[in-house]
Amino acid sequence: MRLEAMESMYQDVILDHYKNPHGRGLRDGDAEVHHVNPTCGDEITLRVRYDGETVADVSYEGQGCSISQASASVLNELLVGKDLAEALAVQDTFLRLMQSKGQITPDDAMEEVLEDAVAFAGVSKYPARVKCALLSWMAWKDATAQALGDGLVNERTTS
Amino acid sequence: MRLEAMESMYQDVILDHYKNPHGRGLRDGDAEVHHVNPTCGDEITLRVRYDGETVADVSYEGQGCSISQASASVLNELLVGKDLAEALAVQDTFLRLMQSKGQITPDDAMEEVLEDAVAFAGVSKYPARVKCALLSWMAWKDATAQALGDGLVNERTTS
Amino acid sequence: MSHTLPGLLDTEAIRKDFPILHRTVHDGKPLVYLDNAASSQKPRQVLDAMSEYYERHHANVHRGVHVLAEEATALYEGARTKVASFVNAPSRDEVIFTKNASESLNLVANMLGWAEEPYRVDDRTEIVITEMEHHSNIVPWQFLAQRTGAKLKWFGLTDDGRLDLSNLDELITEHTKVVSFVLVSNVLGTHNPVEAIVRRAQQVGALVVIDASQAAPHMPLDVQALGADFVAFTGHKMCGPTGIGVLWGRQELLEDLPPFLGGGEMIETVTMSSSTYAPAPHKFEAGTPPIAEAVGLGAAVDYLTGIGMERIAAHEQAITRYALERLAEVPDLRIIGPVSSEDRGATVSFTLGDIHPHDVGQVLDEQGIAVRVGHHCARPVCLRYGIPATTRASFYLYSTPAEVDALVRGLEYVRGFFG
Amino acid sequence: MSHTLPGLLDTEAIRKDFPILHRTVHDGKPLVYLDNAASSQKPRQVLDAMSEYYERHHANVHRGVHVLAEEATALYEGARTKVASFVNAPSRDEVIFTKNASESLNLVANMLGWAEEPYRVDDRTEIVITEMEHHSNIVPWQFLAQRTGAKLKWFGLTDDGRLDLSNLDELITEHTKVVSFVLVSNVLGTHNPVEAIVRRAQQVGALVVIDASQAAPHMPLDVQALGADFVAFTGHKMCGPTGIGVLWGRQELLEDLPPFLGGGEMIETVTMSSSTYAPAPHKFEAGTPPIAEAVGLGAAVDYLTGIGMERIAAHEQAITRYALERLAEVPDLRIIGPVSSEDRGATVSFTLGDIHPHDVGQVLDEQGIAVRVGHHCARPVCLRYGIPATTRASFYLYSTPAEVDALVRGLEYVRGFFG
Ligand SMILES: Cc1ncc(COP(=O)(O)O)c(C=O)c1O
Ligand SMILES: Cc1ncc(COP(=O)(O)O)c(C=O)c1O
Repeated sequence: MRLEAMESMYQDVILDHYKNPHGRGLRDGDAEVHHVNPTCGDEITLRVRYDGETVADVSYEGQGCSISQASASVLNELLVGKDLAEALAVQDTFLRLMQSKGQITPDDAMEEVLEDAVAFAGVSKYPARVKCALLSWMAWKDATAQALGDGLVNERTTS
Repeated sequence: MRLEAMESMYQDVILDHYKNPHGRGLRDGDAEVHHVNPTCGDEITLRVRYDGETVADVSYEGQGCSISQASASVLNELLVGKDLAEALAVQDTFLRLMQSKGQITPDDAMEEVLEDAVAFAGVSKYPARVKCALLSWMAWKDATAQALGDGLVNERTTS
Repeated sequence: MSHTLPGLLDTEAIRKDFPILHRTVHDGKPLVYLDNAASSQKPRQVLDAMSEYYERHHANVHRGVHVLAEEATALYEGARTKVASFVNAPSRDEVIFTKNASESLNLVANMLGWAEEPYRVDDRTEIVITEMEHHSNIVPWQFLAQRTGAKLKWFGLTDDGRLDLSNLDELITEHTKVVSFVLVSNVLGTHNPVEAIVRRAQQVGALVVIDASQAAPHMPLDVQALGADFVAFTGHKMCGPTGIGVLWGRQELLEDLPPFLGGGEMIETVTMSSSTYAPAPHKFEAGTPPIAEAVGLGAAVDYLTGIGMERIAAHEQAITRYALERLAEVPDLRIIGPVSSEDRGATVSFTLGDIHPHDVGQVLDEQGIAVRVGHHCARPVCLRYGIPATTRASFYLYSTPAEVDALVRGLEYVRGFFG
Repeated sequence: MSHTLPGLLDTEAIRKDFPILHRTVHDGKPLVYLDNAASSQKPRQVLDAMSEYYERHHANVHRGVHVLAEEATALYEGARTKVASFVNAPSRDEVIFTKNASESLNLVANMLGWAEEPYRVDDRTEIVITEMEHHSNIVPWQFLAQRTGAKLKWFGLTDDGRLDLSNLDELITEHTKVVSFVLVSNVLGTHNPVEAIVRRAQQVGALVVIDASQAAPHMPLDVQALGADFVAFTGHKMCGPTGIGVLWGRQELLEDLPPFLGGGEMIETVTMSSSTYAPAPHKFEAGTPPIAEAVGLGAAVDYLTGIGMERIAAHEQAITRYALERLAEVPDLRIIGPVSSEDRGATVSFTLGDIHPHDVGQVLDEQGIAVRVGHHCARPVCLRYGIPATTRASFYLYSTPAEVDALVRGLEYVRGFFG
């Protein structure tokens, strides 16, 4: 059975994160949001905690498919410890990759920014699944704006 | 120019009645109705006067196409002077002819009942015009029911 | 693995009528289309009827004296006659064409909200639905309840996926103005017991609305035998085109109830300050109707009737029984809904261990197998059974036992993939 | 009788795309289709796009993870993008697919009836329309006025078939919540002055709704340049299929205003007791949308754009000018509407002596000439001009000067027939 396209969606990295999620569970935070993917009912409750402008923690709980679960785990791994501007840059790059409809093949620069998250490149070919991959990332940006204020988030956004 | 079907709609009899309508104008009556053909806006106000069970007068006023105008004129000519049962039989025969979708060719018996009204046979092929031809006849039956009561009208109806 | 189940249709012949069933997906895999509860495919006969309509007869209907307008009107109204006889309506004037079943249901809810007594729904009255409704038979009633102050109540579900009628008499009371329920559930497959509900509703003088969206395509439907006041269904699930739905309603109700959408075609006479309305069905069909879509639906009804609704029902019954048997062999697979093929339609929902339905569906798709995953527009059902979503396979007159086998093989592969 | 008017399109080539234009009626007479204001004919490109959709890609949209669902969704949403760019919408999310223009207008009226302040229409507020509206832009506002107690007011018409704006400032006041008017009249052909009305409406903070049903098919439409809040039009008049209409609305309004029809596709999350709604446009698209119809409309938009809306407008301008000239030669013929071709569309209504339009239309039809007769769903216009009905000839991109000649010849024959 030929499963190229799909195997490129279900990368081992994604399956690993799905089976062993990072930072799952709800811990103290400065803001909490609840996002839903209306097309499939996936849900996430996500909290952010900031230490000045440093992402001190991203904790979350929710239900969803391997893609949305793995993406939340990758987000936690990638963003915790980064300062806001860096974290926003990662978020923005991830967003661009996911909206590329399979047209972007991540280059070295992108891999450096996204690390494990480049594994999601294959998902961008499946519009119905892009929303799964983005659920936690949208929730994170929303929670961050609530915790720190829209103004600051906009200022630190590069694009 | 070949106009068979249409010439059979616009029989000379119809055009004559259209140009020289019988009994047009509103006179005293026992009941008055106002009917509208919503598909084209044709309107008729029609009054009936009864002398016992004899149709003493059918008077009317309205606007509409040649078919609806001629049909009211023919109605006046045919029904005034008849007794109710006869008049209802004429109405019923006319209705059957008009709903025949061009499938009935009037025979002698029908011609005897309908007289000038057989000229409308061709109209029955044109669903949009059937309503024009029936406007005054429906109004007459309605007015008669108002003047004499539904009960009597049903009793005298043959079919 | 018997592929000659009793009651099967000649699917080889039938499948020839459906062009899409011959396409392949994902580099040459044959399409196994098991998403019929979401929408059915269309036979060539339906597509040809619509093309022929546009290529030979199109014009706006009613009001026209030219040939095309006469022909288009005859075709459009002819489709109404076909649909009326398909559901055994006493009169063709009881068949209203809408854009889909959702509009049909909203139309009823709105008529009742603006109606005079005795039909008027207001803050002293109650609306009863069920926990297995499609969102299209929930949200319109929520709107009506919010806007009128009426109380919305519902039947719960038993653990084996059936309506819990144990509190029938407490739910449907003297205050109930309308009871609306689905004939066959689009998630559970359950075929609901109409008689008990209708009897109780009639006792208290409530109107009965039946959502037959998942029934009309699959079995003989007789609105008179159902005893309901309104029956809604949708064209695209029954071999017809998108863009058309049906509402059947009892004549005297259609006469008494107020119109919903205003516009061309539905009026008798209009002045700037007020209007009067045409008789039903036109009163409820504002604007240019779905003409080609009605022609297509008429052709679909001819197609289905040509095969025979009894035979289609028997075919699906056989396929469903076989599918339930075969699915029972898949480890960790849990059917959501009745596990026996009695009183159920050809829609089978399930979960597969902890594997999220999205993942199940995606891996099946890669093998050419199209199923639906999610809450299927009936989220309360998922909440009721404590699951986020299901995977749903749904069959139709062209479904084969071999497709059931493909599904089962596909599910084994899914288990391996995420195991 | 010049048949090479400046600005004409290559109708010979264009007519090849429209199968129906080659049929004959009444024993071999070529069809002269002059009923385009009622509905246009469809080019093969549109029919092919819909057939191809059903034969290769059909499935229900959104919510699906299988190939067909992905493809159908991409095609449906792609059509939205095409329509958005056709009317220069700032965002594709501002384009709502409805079943026809009538539903689009009812949708706006209902949103405003259920809205919160500042949009809410209630018994302290006023609605302004005009005397030249199609019933579809009258009756929804009558409903809204009846149901909320708002007052319905309207612009009158001048003797030469234009809006009488002399009392603009008295009609549109601080109490006005919404002003709704037709861009091009379907009876008179009048092209209305948008700017003056929009300026005044904005002064008093009223929303502006434009019925562009007779404009979108015929000229470049730019919703941003119009300055309106909502613009409605319908697919079947612009080379698209029946069963689809469009409502464009400003994003922030679509966000703030409440939904209308409830059901599948328009929700975010549903419980039995309450629901939240998806963002626009989905919030306003309950149930399975007109998928194939959107694909067809997208193809229609491509077709029109391929020819160029500016060029289509110029073609129709030339034909209309020629028709007005030629009709002026017919004795007893009275144009109802502007007699010059300035600020008017390609729709020409007239009366012919005392001959009832029904009779005019019937005798023209027998010669193969299809016109519409009656009040054209705009009865107040007939009342205003003291006539029961009109005969209406309406042109489109495939209309030719020879067809105008045929009409004039046909009218001479009609005069003879009833003379
Ligand atoms: C000006 C105008 N508005 C609205 C409509 C209604 O369009 P539809 O019948 O497609 O809803 C029409 C066409 O009939 C029209 O000409
Ligand atoms: C049970 C049921 N009711 C209503 C609907 C709504 O049908 P539509 O989306 O065509 O309006 C559906 C289908 O989606 C359904 O399955």
